[in-house]
Amino acid sequence: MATMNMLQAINNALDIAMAEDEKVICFGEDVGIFGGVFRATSHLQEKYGKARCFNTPLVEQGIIGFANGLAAQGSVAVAEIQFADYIFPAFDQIVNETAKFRYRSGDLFNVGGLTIRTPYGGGISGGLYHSQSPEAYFTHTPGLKVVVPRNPYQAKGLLLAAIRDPDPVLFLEPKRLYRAAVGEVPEEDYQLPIGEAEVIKEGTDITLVGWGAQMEVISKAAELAEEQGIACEVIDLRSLLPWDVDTVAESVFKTGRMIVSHEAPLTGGFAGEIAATIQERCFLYLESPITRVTGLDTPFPLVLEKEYLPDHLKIFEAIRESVNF
Amino acid sequence: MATMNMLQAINNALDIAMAEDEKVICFGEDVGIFGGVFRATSHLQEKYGKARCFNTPLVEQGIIGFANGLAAQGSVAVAEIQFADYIFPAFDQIVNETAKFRYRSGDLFNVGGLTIRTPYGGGISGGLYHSQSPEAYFTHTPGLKVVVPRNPYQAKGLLLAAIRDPDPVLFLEPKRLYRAAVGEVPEEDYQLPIGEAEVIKEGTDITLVGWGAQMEVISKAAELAEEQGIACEVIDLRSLLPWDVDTVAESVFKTGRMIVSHEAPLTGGFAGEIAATIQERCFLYLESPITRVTGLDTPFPLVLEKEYLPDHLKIFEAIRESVNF
Amino acid sequence: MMTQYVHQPSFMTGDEFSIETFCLLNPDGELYEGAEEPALTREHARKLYQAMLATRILDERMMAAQRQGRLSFYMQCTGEEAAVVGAAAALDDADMIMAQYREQGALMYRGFSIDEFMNQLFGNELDYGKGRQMPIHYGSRKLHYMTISSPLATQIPQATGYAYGQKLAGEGHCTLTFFGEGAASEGDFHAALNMASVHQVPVIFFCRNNGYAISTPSTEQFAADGIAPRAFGYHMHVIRVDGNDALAVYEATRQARKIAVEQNQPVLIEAMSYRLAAHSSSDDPSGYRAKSEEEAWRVKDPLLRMQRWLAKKGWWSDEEEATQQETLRREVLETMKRAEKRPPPPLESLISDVYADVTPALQRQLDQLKRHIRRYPEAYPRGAKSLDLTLSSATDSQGEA
Amino acid sequence: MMTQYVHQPSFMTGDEFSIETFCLLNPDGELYEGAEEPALTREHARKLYQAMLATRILDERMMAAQRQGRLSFYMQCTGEEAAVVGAAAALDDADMIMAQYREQGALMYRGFSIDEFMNQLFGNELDYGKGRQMPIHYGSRKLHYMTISSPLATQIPQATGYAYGQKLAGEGHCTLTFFGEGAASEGDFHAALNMASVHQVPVIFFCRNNGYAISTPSTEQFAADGIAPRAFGYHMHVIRVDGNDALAVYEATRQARKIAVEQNQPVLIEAMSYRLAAHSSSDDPSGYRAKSEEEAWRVKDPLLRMQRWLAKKGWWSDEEEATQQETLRREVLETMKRAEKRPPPPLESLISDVYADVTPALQRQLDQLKRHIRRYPEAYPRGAKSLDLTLSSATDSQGEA
Ligand SMILES: Cc1ncc(C[n+]2csc(CCOP(=O)(O)OP(=O)(O)O)c2C)c(N)n1
Ligand SMILES: Cc1ncc(C[n+]2csc(CCOP(=O)(O)OP(=O)(O)O)c2C)c(N)n1
Ligand SMILES: [Mg+2]
Ligand SMILES: [Mg+2]
Repeated sequence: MATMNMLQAINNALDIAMAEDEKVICFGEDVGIFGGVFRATSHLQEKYGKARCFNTPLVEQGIIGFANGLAAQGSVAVAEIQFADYIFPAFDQIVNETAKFRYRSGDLFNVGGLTIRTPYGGGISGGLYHSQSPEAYFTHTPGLKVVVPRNPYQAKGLLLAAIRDPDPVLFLEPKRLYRAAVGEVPEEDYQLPIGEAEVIKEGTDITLVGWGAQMEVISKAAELAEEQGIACEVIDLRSLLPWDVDTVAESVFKTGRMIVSHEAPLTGGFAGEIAATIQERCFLYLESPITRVTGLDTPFPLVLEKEYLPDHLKIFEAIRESVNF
Repeated sequence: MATMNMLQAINNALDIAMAEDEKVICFGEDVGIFGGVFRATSHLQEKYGKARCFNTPLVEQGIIGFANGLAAQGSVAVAEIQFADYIFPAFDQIVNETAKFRYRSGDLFNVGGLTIRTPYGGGISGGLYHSQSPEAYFTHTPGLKVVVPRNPYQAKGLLLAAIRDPDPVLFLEPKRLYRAAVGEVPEEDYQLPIGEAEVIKEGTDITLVGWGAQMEVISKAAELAEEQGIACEVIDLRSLLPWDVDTVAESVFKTGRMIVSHEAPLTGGFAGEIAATIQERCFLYLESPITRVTGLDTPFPLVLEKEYLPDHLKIFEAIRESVNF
Repeated sequence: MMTQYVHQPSFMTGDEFSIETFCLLNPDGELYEGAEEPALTREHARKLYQAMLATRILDERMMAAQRQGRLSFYMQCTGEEAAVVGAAAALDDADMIMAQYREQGALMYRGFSIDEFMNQLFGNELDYGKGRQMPIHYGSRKLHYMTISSPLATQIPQATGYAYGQKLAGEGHCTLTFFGEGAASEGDFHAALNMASVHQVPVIFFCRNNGYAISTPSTEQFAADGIAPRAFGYHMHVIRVDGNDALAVYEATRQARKIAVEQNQPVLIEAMSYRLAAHSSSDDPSGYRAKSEEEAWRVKDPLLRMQRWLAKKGWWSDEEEATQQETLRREVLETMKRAEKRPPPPLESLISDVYADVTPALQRQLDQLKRHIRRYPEAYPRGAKSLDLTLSSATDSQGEA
Repeated sequence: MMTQYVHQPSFMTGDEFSIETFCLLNPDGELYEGAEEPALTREHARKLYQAMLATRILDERMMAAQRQGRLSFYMQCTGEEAAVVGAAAALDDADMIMAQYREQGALMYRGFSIDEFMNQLFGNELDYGKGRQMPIHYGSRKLHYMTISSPLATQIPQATGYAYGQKLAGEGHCTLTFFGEGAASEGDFHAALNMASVHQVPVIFFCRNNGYAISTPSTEQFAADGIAPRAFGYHMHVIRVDGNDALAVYEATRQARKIAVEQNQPVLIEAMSYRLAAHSSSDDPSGYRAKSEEEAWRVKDPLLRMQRWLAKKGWWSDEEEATQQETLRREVLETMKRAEKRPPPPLESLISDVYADVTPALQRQLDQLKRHIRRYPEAYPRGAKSLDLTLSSATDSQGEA
């Protein structure tokens, strides 16, 4: 065990993956000698050479196009998009190509070796273009897997699983926690399962669901509720596509109430999918409407970021309303 | 009144808009002399000249980038994307630029003059890349409006409204109906409201919600249900962003049951948003879970398209299940 | 590169230099003066021509079949057979080809059988693509031919990535990617060429400049003298070649491959040709171009040119031509009959290959669909067949459980 | 263009020609031999230099303020003032400028006041952008300066579209878009230049080639001799200019504008310069480049060169320099103090401008937020202030209704 922040855990996972398999190749804007603007790829070029860890030109559609081809060839491509806000120029390569590669070729070819890492989320005074949580744009895309870790331990185990997964994975890193989240992380190789949610706190009164950086906020809200005698069950989805309906449904069968929270805008956000699925699965068990606590239906703001974000107080209020429904 | 198919109605709307306002400019791949691969822009170049109706090079990101700039300048840009499946290279220009132009500049600049027209949907043996219904990728994007007509009359009135709307509009045209849908259309100028759903059939037992080409399928299912004595209320959303929650909720207050249907895959589709919103608004009125009848969570198939599509029989079965819940 | 300093402002436009077109055979199939014949064996040259011929005949027959309503859609390579087959013939058979959609000639050259073509065109149970893509979206793993994808230009940066992997693998292979002059307008084109030159990737970018992108003439696609001068923006080797001259295409590609594989450098080839047929079976060119223009190009038919050259060498005869044509036509027709009768891919193919393993959620969706089809087999003849349901049997009538 | 036919294959790479760099002033501020002074009046030349100087000083002060924690983020134009101000000075003030983010000098030249800069930097209630974007995302409708957008290169095809509209409007205006050599790798760059040349659009593409994109040196950004040779791919007028020579930039842009406006033709300008400072306040260049490299460029400081030329003309003096610097520093500091004390934009600005009119759904979201803030004013000091809530007052403690 070692104490690591999330960046170190990610760096460590990449290091292990590259050391183990020379087919693993990391690239993206500024990931070479500089180690990435957040330093997630620090020292990898030094250790594994320029051929396996390198800067690309500044072109996201090219990075993912290149990555798709590289993965189709049989390499294990780990591409970094500098900020999730800048993933959209690569949207066509991801949604029309990455996601459909295996299916359209009848499994003659696949890009299962591809992992796309990208930092997402707000809370860093980043404004419109350094704060977005674009997960819902990808969870509507069969063929992709979408994974989001909440802390350093999860980040390392899930990233190693993503890199070795036989399907392409979009790995969203909560950048607000890059340095803020610190924890014990095994130094050796380990993997955490993709597709399985984790119940991180058990409770009987209400189910709280989220992922990534939002788990911290949700846990804080759960503590506030606890003080009021409300026992919350807290679930980290970890994997949004596919997502673990069973674990969430089991919880709601027990609690009869659910709140889902994410930073992205309400309309069309992934909380809608979860609410729609659970109201169907758990219809007769629901004691109050499923509530979504999310960002507003606006672009991400800057100065009024605090007001915009679905923080612990907003979730706590939603819990109270749900329980008092 | 004249009898028109949907293409003629669209062409007629463009003609009226261009005749009325010389700032209206139509462009896209093959829209010039050829009039577009579906002929929606037939004769416009002839009538209004090459400067106002022209072919662009084959580059969707360029088409929308150009359109954003043109609209910012004060022109009324009507850009065609040849198939909705090919809109993704322009995703960044639409999601990061079009949608956020006014907000980020504090209304110093806006691209409200922009309308993006594009044919979407299946049922034409088009396979993965000529069948997609990408609406949910855009309904998660505040700043955009998303409109889908279901017949020629709607197409003309909504397109004229979209072109003149002060906000950028993504206008999705159900290409399966381009020639198949024929109806009476006023020859003169008229507009239909954006943001308002239309109750196209009243009923008391269950609410059926959809948009675009799916309305035909839904109406057929409603007829089957009628034969079994089930009175369906059928609602065409027409506008997905913003969408008319009040009209849908009013209906569900009355019927206590709802089915939403779209061709796009289930997970992350717009039906999820509708279900999530309505279960919250109408919680105490719901007599059975809200059901979604949609495409499978796969890319769009070809040979087994009939099996994939949410047709009238699948909707009819869902109605029965809902009513018998 | 050291730049020179000047003190009078002057603008360049590209008119300062010109890019020539390399050709070896004139339309009569004779070598131009000063031209050198590439070192092609009789066998190789015949194989090249035969693939061109087979492509032409396949295209003619299948377009006719499409018109008869036997096929939903088709696209011809007609007029561009020299460009695509000539290029394929200059590669190692294990080099990867990543094509756009109009390059069935390259696949034919590599030995994709008429059966294999037909299975894809009819999307039957033997189609490698499991009936998921429209006709002409071929692919073959064993022939190193990447499955075609409709979104234009996406394969170009993918080719750069693929070739980068080949370079690291160190087995001396390269990737050749075909694309049209229209597709070269996409952002992916720029990304691909720039990344290839920066990362020194053994990839050949082969542009078929056939004058049109559907209805859009190349004059409305770009303002420059073709695609070739774009190479200068990447300091990339470039050659322009007469795309109707199979020998010149072969030789240009052979040399390009040497540069790619031996120097780890990308190369751009622009083959000048003409799309003699309609864009696809859905298109009618009379709306946007003159018949006379088509006629002018028809006399430059790449097949005739190659055939004449072969005949002059004594490597091909009129009789052989006649028998081959006859045999090919028959084979196409017979194979087509077989292929169209084959059953469609099984219902399970709806959900397989979305992921490496079928997810439980997808399995549930399929199970539900199966239950539904069992209820209404007449409405889903293909699904019902796959489930072995007898269609005439007593099934639920609509609305009864 | 008629192509020539050749019968020997030969590959070009761009080495066949060279693109020269236009410059007028040497580092000592003297005209090179044979160089002609542009027709700049004393007023105009002083205005140009003063904008460069003001930009330098604003940048120094604000970077210092950022280091003191008064500002969240900052980006300097340092080293590139000649390029951006020189270009702006050659335009008509009503021409549109669509910049990347490092071109505050152009805005300074057009008369954006220090107050206006500060209001944006601090995102206060007077910021035109209503506190929504990070510092340096300026915009001004009255000065025809498009609000900056962070996603790189998106403004380039937008500039093509904007200028197309200007051409139709027929008022003789053009658009100039600035971008870095890094941003020029994006697909949008290719789209923009190609569309501009095909549609004959009066747009000037102004590339600031400053050697780096964050840590990525231009050698890892492209393999060619800079950005300029890309113009040949579009048959576009192109000129390369010494970006540290304000006079040369001015003259090149002036002539480019003539081509754009009089011939309706796009022009590409590549200004060779160097990013003397860090990429932004979040960056530390010592991780990727040598101090010595920076030093070598520091001696080519564009301000010095321009100042020396002005001094030689008798249009500027050391005393003026000293007073101006002093005045500017004071103005920046005083204005900053005012700006940082101003309240933030009102809570309503969270939902306005998403659409032309606030939608009922957004109004409901805001109303709900207001109720929430009233419950917990301490947790949202800005929102509470906007709602005129007294923070110290008796508010609900957590969790009590
Ligand atoms: C991204 C994308 N945009 C548009 C289309 C529709 N489309 C299919 S083929 C074609 C023209 C392609 O022209 P070119 O690249 O010159 O190839 P050619 O057909 O001439 O061989 C277009 C616009 C597409 N398939 N993909
Ligand atoms: C689409 C996109 N990708 C990545 C970034 C992150 N980013 C901001 S500035 C920058 C480097 C830009 O370099 P260049 O264009 O040369 O401009 P310079 O900073 O040198 O002026 C990068 C990668 C971004 N803003 N947008
Ligand atoms: Mg073409
Ligand atoms: Mg730069």
